[in-house]
Amino acid sequence: MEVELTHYLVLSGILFAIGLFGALTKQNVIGILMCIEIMLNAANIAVVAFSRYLVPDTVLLTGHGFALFVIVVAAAEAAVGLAIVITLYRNRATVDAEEMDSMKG
Amino acid sequence: MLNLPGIGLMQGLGVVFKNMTRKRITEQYPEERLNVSRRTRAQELVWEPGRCTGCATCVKACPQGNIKIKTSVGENNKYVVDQFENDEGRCIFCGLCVESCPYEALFFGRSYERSKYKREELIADIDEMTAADKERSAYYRPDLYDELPEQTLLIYRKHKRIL
Amino acid sequence: MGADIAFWIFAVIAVIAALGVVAQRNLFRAALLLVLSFFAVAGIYGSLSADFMAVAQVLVYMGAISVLIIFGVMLTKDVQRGNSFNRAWPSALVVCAALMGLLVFVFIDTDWNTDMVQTGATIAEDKPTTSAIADAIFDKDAGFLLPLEIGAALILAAVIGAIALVKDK
Amino acid sequence: MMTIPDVVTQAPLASWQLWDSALDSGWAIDNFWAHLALFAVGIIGFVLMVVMGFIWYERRLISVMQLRIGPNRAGPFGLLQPVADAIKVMLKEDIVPTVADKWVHFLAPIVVFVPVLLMFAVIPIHEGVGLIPDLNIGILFIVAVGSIETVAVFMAGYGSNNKYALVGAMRSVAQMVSYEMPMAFAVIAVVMVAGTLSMQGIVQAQSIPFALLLPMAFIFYFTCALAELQRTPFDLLEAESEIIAGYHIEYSGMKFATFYLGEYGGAIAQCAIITTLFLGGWKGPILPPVLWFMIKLFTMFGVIVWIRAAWPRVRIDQLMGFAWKYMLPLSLINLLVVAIEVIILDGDAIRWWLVPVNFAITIGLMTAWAGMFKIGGGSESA
Repeated sequence: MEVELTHYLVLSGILFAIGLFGALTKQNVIGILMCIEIMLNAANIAVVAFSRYLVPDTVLLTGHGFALFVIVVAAAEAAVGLAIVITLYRNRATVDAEEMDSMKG
Repeated sequence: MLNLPGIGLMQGLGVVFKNMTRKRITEQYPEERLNVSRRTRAQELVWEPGRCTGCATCVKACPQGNIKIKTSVGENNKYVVDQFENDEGRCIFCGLCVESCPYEALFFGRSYERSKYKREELIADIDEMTAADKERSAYYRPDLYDELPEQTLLIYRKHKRIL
Repeated sequence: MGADIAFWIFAVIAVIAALGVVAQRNLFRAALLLVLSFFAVAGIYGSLSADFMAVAQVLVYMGAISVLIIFGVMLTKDVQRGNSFNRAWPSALVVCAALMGLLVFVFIDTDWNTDMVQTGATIAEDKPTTSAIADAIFDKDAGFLLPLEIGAALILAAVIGAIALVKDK
Repeated sequence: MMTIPDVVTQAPLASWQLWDSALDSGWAIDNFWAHLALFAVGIIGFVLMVVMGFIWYERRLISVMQLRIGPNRAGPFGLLQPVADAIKVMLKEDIVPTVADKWVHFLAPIVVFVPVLLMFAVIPIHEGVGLIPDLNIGILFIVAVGSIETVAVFMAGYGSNNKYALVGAMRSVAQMVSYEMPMAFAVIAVVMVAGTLSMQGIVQAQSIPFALLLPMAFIFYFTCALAELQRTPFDLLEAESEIIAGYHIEYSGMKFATFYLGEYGGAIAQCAIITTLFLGGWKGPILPPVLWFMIKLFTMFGVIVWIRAAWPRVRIDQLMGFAWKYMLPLSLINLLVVAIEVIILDGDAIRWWLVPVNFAITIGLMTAWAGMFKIGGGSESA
């Protein structure tokens, strides 16, 4: 079967749903961060695939640039997110997302 | 010398590089052998029966009680040594027997390859101590010093006086 | 043909590894599966002839982000037990399955209009993308110079923020 | 010299696109598969042989520097000593701790070794000789693949379930991650001057070896390579009194041998990268190019061994301080200097008169920065 845009998009959708499920249900904050990375990856796949199939002229690599910015943001997010997790762990000795509820009204 | 950063490191490299031009000090033991010190206190005793009067001073001097001597009275009322043994397995190489001998009949040997499988085999008797191939060490016998081969130097000549 | 085979292999690896990340209880193993998933995604970029993206993916995700995550896992000692699901997982499963069905349906059902572009016969040409990406980002008129600067500022802020958060008082 | 099929030499994007073009053109398939098989087998054989050569070379060279003789029993000049070691280590019992994470423990040595092999795919031994020597993102590929090793170190440390292994792994990873950054900046300086990311292109651009043209980048890359390889003076893992042997305490037998192989394979890879980036790769007068490449490779490793014989080990705080306070700012400044040169000279900064200028800049900058750089209350400088 010839691989086309749809294949990449379906893969992206599946990965996104898996990541979303993990991000919604994980108790460990680091687990949630991992699942968010999966979601970002899924989005990146879609962006790069669009860039190849919908704007196939290789000079116009807007999608690649976009995906690069996503990677930049993901790196920043991972750094800050883990710093927050480690700070919380120091203060509360837990990484369980459900116990971090001091903002609860 | 300029006080640039890393000069010390470069000097270290230089020292190691100079080593590459020097002679290697390793000896390949079974093929190549070192000469031990001329005054070595090695693993064996050499006994000269002609000079020994059987006075047993060495037996008294030995702190370990290794040396065993049995004598009988022979002609001219002199002692004849019947049995002379040294238990090298218990010897501590202190050299007191050599030093105490009033007739200079005991010497240290220069051999250093005398390991055995059993402790009993280490007891040297008269035959062994008078064997012809024994080399005498110059320990406490300064008159032997100049005849012996020089020690192989592991460090450089300028340190010779230490040896 | 080769790219198709590569796509199928990497897609299967990516999905299985992502499922493993979600299902694995041992957090360290989950992180390793995440690395595998990143690697598979890099392979997918390769099959899209996005060579620079593939390398950036390996460099940033596998070399940096995964190391950060594993450091986080190590520093918080709940490695063995701490990756279980919360009570809401059945409903989340339903929602996510529905979302996935919806996404897949939309992706398949939409006419992406690729044929029209393909008649322009530009898709078959596989050129190196590195300099093209540089042109796309640094172009004076149509480029992304401002977002690039913002991205740099974001990274700097993230670094300073991370240091400030974790620094011993 | 063997002939390389056209399909390989024309800047392929990735190997499967290579397959595609080979399949489309029909006739090239035999050539391509032959090329792939030849170089895959060739690279593995090359790495294994040179690893053995390096082990022998290191032991003999360091013993010459220490006034010893070194291994000389197995074979002529002890050349078969690495073979004897390999046979010995293969016959050893493979011990896996009962509390270890079996799969992670098993996979770690493999994950250490595979990136090392991957790096050789883009290194040109001669013009066009290599698996994909003209990959248009060659040096980025190497940097990316090299960063996978940190994960493997983590796997070894965690999988052993041993606290010394874990602490050692954390230290190693911190070290490798810290030194990756100045390394990347040194590479970027080279790339700016050469104007290409392809390893072959970088070699072709070097009418002057970049070690002369970019001395600071060369020094920094070399230092970072030492740190990445965890060799003296950055071999904190071997500080037995602190963390025993680091992340490979619990490894024995064939798995330990694989770690060892990965270590020396990494040394070959870094020497080959330095050769390619800074020493002009295969270029050289009179002798055949492949021989020049090997000579440069072994010379670089000789320098590494020389440093091992001469220098003491740094402390862990000095190690991190050196990376972050000394090399990172200086490499950024160096990048700025090189960028200005490239812009002023309109993209062609490969000029002989730049060599003394750059040397002066390097010595000046390093001296000035060393004056500002203090660690641990002492006056330790570079």
